[in-house]
Amino acid sequence: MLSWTILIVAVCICAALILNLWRLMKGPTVSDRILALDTMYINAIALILLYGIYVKSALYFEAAVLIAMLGFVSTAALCKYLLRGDIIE
Amino acid sequence: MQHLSIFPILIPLLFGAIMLLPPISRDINSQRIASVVGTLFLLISSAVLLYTVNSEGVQLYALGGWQAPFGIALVADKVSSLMVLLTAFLAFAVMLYAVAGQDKGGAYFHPLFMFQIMGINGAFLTGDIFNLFVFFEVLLIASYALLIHAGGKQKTQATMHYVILNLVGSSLFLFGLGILYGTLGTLNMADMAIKVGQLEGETATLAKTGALLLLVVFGLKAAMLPMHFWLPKTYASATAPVAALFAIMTKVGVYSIFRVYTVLFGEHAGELANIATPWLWPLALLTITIGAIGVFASPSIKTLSANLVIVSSGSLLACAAINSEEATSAALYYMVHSTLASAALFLIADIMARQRGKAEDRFVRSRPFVQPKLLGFAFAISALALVGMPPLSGFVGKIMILQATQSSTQTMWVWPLILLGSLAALITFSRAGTTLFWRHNGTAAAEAEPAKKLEIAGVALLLLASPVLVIFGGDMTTFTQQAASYLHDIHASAYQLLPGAAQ
Amino acid sequence: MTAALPALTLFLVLSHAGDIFQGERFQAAVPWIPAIGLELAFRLDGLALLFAILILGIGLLVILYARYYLSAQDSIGKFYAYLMLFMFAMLGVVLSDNLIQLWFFWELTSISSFLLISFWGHKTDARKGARMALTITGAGGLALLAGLLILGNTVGSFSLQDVLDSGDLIKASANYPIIVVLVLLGAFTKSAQFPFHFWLPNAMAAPTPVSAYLHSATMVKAGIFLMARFYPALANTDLWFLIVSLTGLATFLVGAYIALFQHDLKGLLANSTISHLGLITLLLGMGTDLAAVAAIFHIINHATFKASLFMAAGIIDHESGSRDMRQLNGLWKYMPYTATLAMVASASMAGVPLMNGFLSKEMFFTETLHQASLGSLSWFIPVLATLGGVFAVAYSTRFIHDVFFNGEPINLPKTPHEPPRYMRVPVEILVGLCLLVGIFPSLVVGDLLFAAAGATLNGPAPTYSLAIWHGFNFPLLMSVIALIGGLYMYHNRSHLFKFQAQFPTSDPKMVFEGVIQYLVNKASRIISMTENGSLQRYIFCVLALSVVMTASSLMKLNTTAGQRPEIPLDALSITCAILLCISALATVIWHRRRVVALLTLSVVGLIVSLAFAQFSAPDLALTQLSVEVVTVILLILALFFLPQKTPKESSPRRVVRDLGLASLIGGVIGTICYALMTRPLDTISTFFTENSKTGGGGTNIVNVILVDFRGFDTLGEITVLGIAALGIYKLIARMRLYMPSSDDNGLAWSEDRHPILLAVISQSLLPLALLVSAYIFLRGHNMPGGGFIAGLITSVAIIQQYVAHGVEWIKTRIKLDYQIMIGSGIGIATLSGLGSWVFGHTFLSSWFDYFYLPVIGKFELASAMVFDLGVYLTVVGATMLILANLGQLTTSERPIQKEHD
Amino acid sequence: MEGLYAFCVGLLTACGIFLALRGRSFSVVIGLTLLSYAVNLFLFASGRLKLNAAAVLGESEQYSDPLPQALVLTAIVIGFAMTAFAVILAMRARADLGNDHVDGTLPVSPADTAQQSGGKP
Amino acid sequence: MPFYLEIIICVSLLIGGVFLLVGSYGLVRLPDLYMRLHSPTKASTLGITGVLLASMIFQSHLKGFLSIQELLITLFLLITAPVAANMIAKTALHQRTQPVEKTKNPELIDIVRDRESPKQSQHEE
Amino acid sequence: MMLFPMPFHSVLLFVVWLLLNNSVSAGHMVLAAFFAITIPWLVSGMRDEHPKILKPWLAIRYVLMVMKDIVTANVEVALLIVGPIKKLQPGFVAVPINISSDLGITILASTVSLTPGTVSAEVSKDKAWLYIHALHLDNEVELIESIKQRYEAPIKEIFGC
Ligand code: NA
Ligand code: NA
Repeated sequence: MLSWTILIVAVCICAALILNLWRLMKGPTVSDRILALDTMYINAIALILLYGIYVKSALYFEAAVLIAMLGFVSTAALCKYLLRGDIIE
Repeated sequence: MQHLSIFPILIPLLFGAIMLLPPISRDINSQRIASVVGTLFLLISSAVLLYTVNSEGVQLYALGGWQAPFGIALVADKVSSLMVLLTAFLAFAVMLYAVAGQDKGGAYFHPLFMFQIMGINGAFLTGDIFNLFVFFEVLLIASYALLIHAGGKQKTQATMHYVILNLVGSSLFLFGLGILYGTLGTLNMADMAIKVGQLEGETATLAKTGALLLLVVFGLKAAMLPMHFWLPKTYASATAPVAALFAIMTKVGVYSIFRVYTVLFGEHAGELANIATPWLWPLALLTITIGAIGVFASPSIKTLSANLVIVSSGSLLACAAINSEEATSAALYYMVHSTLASAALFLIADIMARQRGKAEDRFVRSRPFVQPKLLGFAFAISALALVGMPPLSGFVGKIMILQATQSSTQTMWVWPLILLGSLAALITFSRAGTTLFWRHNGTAAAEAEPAKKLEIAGVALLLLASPVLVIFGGDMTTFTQQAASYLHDIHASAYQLLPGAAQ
Repeated sequence: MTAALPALTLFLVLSHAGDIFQGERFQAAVPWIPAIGLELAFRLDGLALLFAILILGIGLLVILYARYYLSAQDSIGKFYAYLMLFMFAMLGVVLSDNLIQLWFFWELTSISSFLLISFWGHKTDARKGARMALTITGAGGLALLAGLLILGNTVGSFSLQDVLDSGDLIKASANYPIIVVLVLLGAFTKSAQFPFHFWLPNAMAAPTPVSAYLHSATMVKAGIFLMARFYPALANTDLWFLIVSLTGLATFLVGAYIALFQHDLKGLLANSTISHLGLITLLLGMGTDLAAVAAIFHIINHATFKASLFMAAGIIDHESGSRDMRQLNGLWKYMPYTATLAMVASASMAGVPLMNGFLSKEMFFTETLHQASLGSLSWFIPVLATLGGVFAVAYSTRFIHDVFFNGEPINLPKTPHEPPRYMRVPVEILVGLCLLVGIFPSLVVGDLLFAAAGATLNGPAPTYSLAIWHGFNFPLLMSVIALIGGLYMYHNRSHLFKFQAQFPTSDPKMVFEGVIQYLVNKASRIISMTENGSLQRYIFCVLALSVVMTASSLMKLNTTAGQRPEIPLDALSITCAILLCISALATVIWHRRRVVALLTLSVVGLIVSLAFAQFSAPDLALTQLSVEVVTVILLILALFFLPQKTPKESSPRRVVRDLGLASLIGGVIGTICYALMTRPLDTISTFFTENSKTGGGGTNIVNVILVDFRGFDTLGEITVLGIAALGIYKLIARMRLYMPSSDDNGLAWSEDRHPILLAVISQSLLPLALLVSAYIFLRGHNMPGGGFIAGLITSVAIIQQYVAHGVEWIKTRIKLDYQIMIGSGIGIATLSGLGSWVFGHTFLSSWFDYFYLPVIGKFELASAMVFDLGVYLTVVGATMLILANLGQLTTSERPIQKEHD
Repeated sequence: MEGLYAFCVGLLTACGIFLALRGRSFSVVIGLTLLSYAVNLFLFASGRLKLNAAAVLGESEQYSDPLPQALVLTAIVIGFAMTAFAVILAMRARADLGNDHVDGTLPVSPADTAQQSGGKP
Repeated sequence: MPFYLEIIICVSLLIGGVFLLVGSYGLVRLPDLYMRLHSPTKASTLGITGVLLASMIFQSHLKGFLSIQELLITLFLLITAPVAANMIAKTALHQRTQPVEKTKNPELIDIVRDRESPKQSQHEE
Repeated sequence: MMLFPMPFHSVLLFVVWLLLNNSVSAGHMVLAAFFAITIPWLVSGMRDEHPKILKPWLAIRYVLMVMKDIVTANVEVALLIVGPIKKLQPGFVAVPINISSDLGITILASTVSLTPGTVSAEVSKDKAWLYIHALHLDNEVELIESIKQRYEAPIKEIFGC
């Protein structure tokens, strides 16, 4: 059962990622693309955790934490760039 | 001294790190003292290393206590310790020059200089191919930073080209390393040399692609045609001590070619024996040609010296292509000679440029020098050495290279090129010298600064090497011959370095 | 003072003369550089003795002469230094007993003569003349080197004696023609043989003592010496005869002809020298022993009369201020004594009986008559020889008549008078010698000539008689024809001058410079075509070369796939691959819209990290992720200062070309990658797996490799990072940037510098992030993580503060010197490695142990952690030094200049 | 899987190289970043791909080759340092030379020449 | 693994998966940026929580002790998601991204962008 | 206070360390305590002054309430997203706020973003207005009221401002 569920969820996440990519490509505004990237980070976290369940390993947890932390920083920096140009002022 | 062979890497590293820390970091004078002391230490330890290697044989240093092929091993053999001593001597002389004032004009000159030396020495000493990559990067990044020392538009642009080309080169390096690891499963060069011989069939073909990629990378560093384009502008735009130090940089590439293509892919490599030769041979000759043309076309001394570096690279690559003990011996001698002579010329060019006002080091009529005799003497010596005229060291190297060609085809190609290259240099130097020293108008510029004592000392040290290399030419060539035969003897240069290697 | 040394040497040399006349030969050798066949080897035989006497004897006279010749402004010390250097080099040439050593000194003569010719370097003529001489003789020297090397290799020894003894071997060798041509090129260029003769007249820009010494007695004779020296080894073949004697004949005639038309005294003498050198060459080419004797004899005679003539010309120039024969007239009245001397020397040059010139010229004529190598055309040689003699008489006559008689001087700068007493002495001695030799030949030079001839022939000299009178014979007739014809020709010179004036005169100097300039221009064009300053082209070359190299060997790969079983595909991987590929392509397509390209690049980075995670490399995933973020931040920073859009500027053709190359390389790399992955591999890695825990004290093998097995790599790596930061600091320190006041759409920037939510949240995140980084740091040895990732996390957390609060805010709150962090980081890492020395282990040997403390329990301490701390500090320091300084660029306050100026 | 992986590496290489051949410093930097991704993946793959085999003792039954991973880690860090330097150098070049062309001089674009030679009506 | 645990894990996983998909679907489907902003901040947050929960239970079972590391990720996301949304909204406003026409109070947009207070501006009118 | 310049963070760090390590062993307790002390001490300089939590229990209740709201919010939004889009009535709303501290405003704004159908878009310069975007705006006044009642009031109470 678990393996089937994992498969289904994996398909869901894959679909989600593809949808994110679509938005990223489509735009139309840069903000849309940033939003898409930000969502992609979240889906990637889910993907990593799911993979951890799949391979029965806890080794991937830190990668998820890092994406959670760093994804935000890069989103914030991109937005700051669009707002102010200079991100460290 | 058990740790002697790592000194040439650790001394500059520690001195570099210390110079970033207070109190030394705050004061240029203490940095200068530290630098001179550091390079002096380096010189002494390199000399002791060479002496030890000469008397006791190869010094293996297993870092972290992990024996090769598992850990990284430093291999101080005659070849590498010679190169290290050369670097140390060059560094010391150039540093003397630099502390007279050229180290100003930007932050961190001294630590960067030290790190640069560390990278060069590391590249010479390491016996591990990935570690070689790391030290390549150390010396490259330090060279980038040193290149922009004292700023200026030309520097920025030349650095831009140099950096990006080398970034591409580094990528190729890693591709090559990946292929070699993926086929050989090891990184220690001695171990690789042994395993290469056992490769066959398609794995060998794959390994060959990797080896050839490395050749491109080393060729890029060594300014092999068609990858030499970066060199003239880069060297000509660099600050004098940096340009002088760079004289050894192309030699690192050449040295790596010798290491990799005589030890790894030399006679003993089975299907992969001598894979570099068919490529090296024409490219080396073309490099000499384009270098000689460049020499002929040079409008200024710095460009001239840069083009001479290309010529010398081409000659060394030709030696690598000949791939014999005599050729390697010739290359080693020539390497020492040309490094020091071209470094000296870069420094002399700088002193000249500073005394000629707007004309700088270009071959145009200008004001006379403040120190015509001193400069004339220095210029003449470096010119003679670089052209390869007696009584200075150039002729010995030249004859050795000529003598190293073995087949008549080789002779037919190498001799005319090398000799015509010398002629081109001779003509250019005579044009340059007569113009620079005798075509004057007006009087010496008031703002022109005479060379300082330390600067003269630095130049003198470098120039002095040339006659010394001739006077003790017998010992020197005996040494290079021994070093070369070591490099070509797989039992010495590979099997002996691996404690557990099956014979 | 200066004269003492040559005098002493001359004395030494002469002290051996007696033995040499007895047929002895002195040789001494010390090994020097065996690798190139060079040894310090000297020989003193008849030929060497003859030349040594010439060099030293005339040298002494020239030293004396120059003392009076040079003016007060000239640095006589420098002059003597150069002269001594030259003398030394010449002696070296003639005394060498080793081929390479001979060449060594040969080149030294070129160099020292360059210095002497260009002694008055402020004059254009001197510079150009010197350059030309150096170029020609230098080129010849290089040819000579090649010839000598082949010669030595053919013989198997670079010892001169061995070479001289192996004449037959050499002549039988296939290399013989090459050797002859190359050696003769050396000789001909040095001796100004046609067609290389033109440098010599232009070398007359030198001070006259130099001309007297170099261009009459010594240097130009070096070429002759070379031919004489190698005579036993190379001569006596048809090839030798053809080249040498025909060149000599041509030179003899050309020189003599041109000499007649010179208006410059020294020009006349120079061309006459060329002619006489041709004569000697012709003799050496003939291949008979007697011809060789004649050649040697003429060397002596020419040296004496020509040196004295040059000195006389110098006196005239010195005392009258001109060397132009159109101005110089009737000097007999002003300097009768000098005139007498010059007249005697000229007579010798013309071959008038009772002078030494006559004797050797008689021998020359005799030899031309006995020459039969040209077959039925052999009669040409004596006829042309006589013609040359005619010209010689004509220009000698001109030298005397046009200068000392022929009316009154015209517009001379000075009133001529006799020179100082001692300036005349050298001339007197030389002229005296001319007469002495001319009248008592065998008494004066008999022994010397005999010894020299013997040495030249490497055997006994032939029998000959040095008598003034040989009876009425053909040579005498030729001499008479020459004398009468010469006088006649001089008398009717105006016709000849008119005839000559029809031809356009071309200054060889200009031609030569023109050729060089043409070559330089050509070279510049080639260089500017190849090094056109286009980075893209340089990159293209590098890549094209690498693709050619790899593809050519990849062709031999029959099957791409290997034996190793492949991992089955799954939907997740395919999805990620799609994401990766589309994003990568989008990055390419949108690279001109930079922000968007940055976003797609981030996706690529993310997927690459995921790939690392999937293929069992958690450490890599973590590192890639954190590096990725810092890189993106850096690129965003850069975007502000760079144009935000790229204009479209590549032509379609270039795009196609680049696409072609890129896909070719991509294909090659992909193929290799696939081929590698599908083949089994036997690696050294099992060692790491087995020793990671027991030897390195950690369970995370990758980390143990990084800090222990291959800690040295890591040390290098953090050094790279540290250096990069320093370099970047240098770059930033003097940067003056453009700051756009609006974005690429022309929209003014938002006024909200520090959005409140971001500011507040960032403050809360910082301690959490630091904690995570501590966590990652501490677990690194056993689990994925380590100092590098921890360092990047810390840096990102601090950067986040910069983004949220700005530089000013941070500055007041945080006092971290990032430079010190880098220094101490590298220092700590190094010291942790040095620590092992104390225990007698090699650098970076690790140490670890497990401890037990109450409450806390069992824990591990390892030197690798200290090393990792160094890594951590360097990473934080470097990253922050880069970003914080970059951030400061735009603040109202410029970065503090830490420059030392 | 290996085929897909190799394809991606090849594609990244091609994309990176194409961008590195463009004339503007930003494109070049982006291209080099892509290229370094490709390099890292390639170097990593030289130890062969393995699933669920992290090189951490006790965490899996088999271990993937840890050595290439360590090499890639070093390469990533070095690549980061180099990219950082290149980025700032690009900025410096813009500041010093007035434009962001890698050659420091703007090429005459085809459009410009067309305008010039096309002439005004 | 006990069946009930497997059920719980599966359910949370499925919830997570579905919400993640819905969140991303909304990103594609919704007509303007301001509306799209809602879907990842919320749906995806819940989705990830579901997966985290499943992971937490699974890992706890695997290790034999309570593994609640994953809470940290939740904490991070809860803290950062609203700020990210806020930043993106600010960016969109700054860049004059127009909402769909039917959006209520469109007159607020300029005020929001300039961070004025609405009454003040009304006074000025 | 000298030991714990940021008491709330110290507690948080202590807990998070144990979370990260999945361990309550003595060794990790010691380490957790160590970091709970040193990290705040390190970063305390890097902070603006923020109000202290006066009512920790209320804070916990608030957190739990928000958690619950988040779940409902997500379900609601999910339904809205998959439902017919044409019926959605998005809109901007200006919510007057009278929390004086930045921290309070941030928490409020975050809560609003995380809860049903609303995203905080902006805070006015004078910090008196929170602008939010609602995915489906039925009743503006009601929404404002619920935000003020449900979230603003407890926040004010927790921080006492
Ligand atoms: Na800034
Ligand atoms: Na006259």
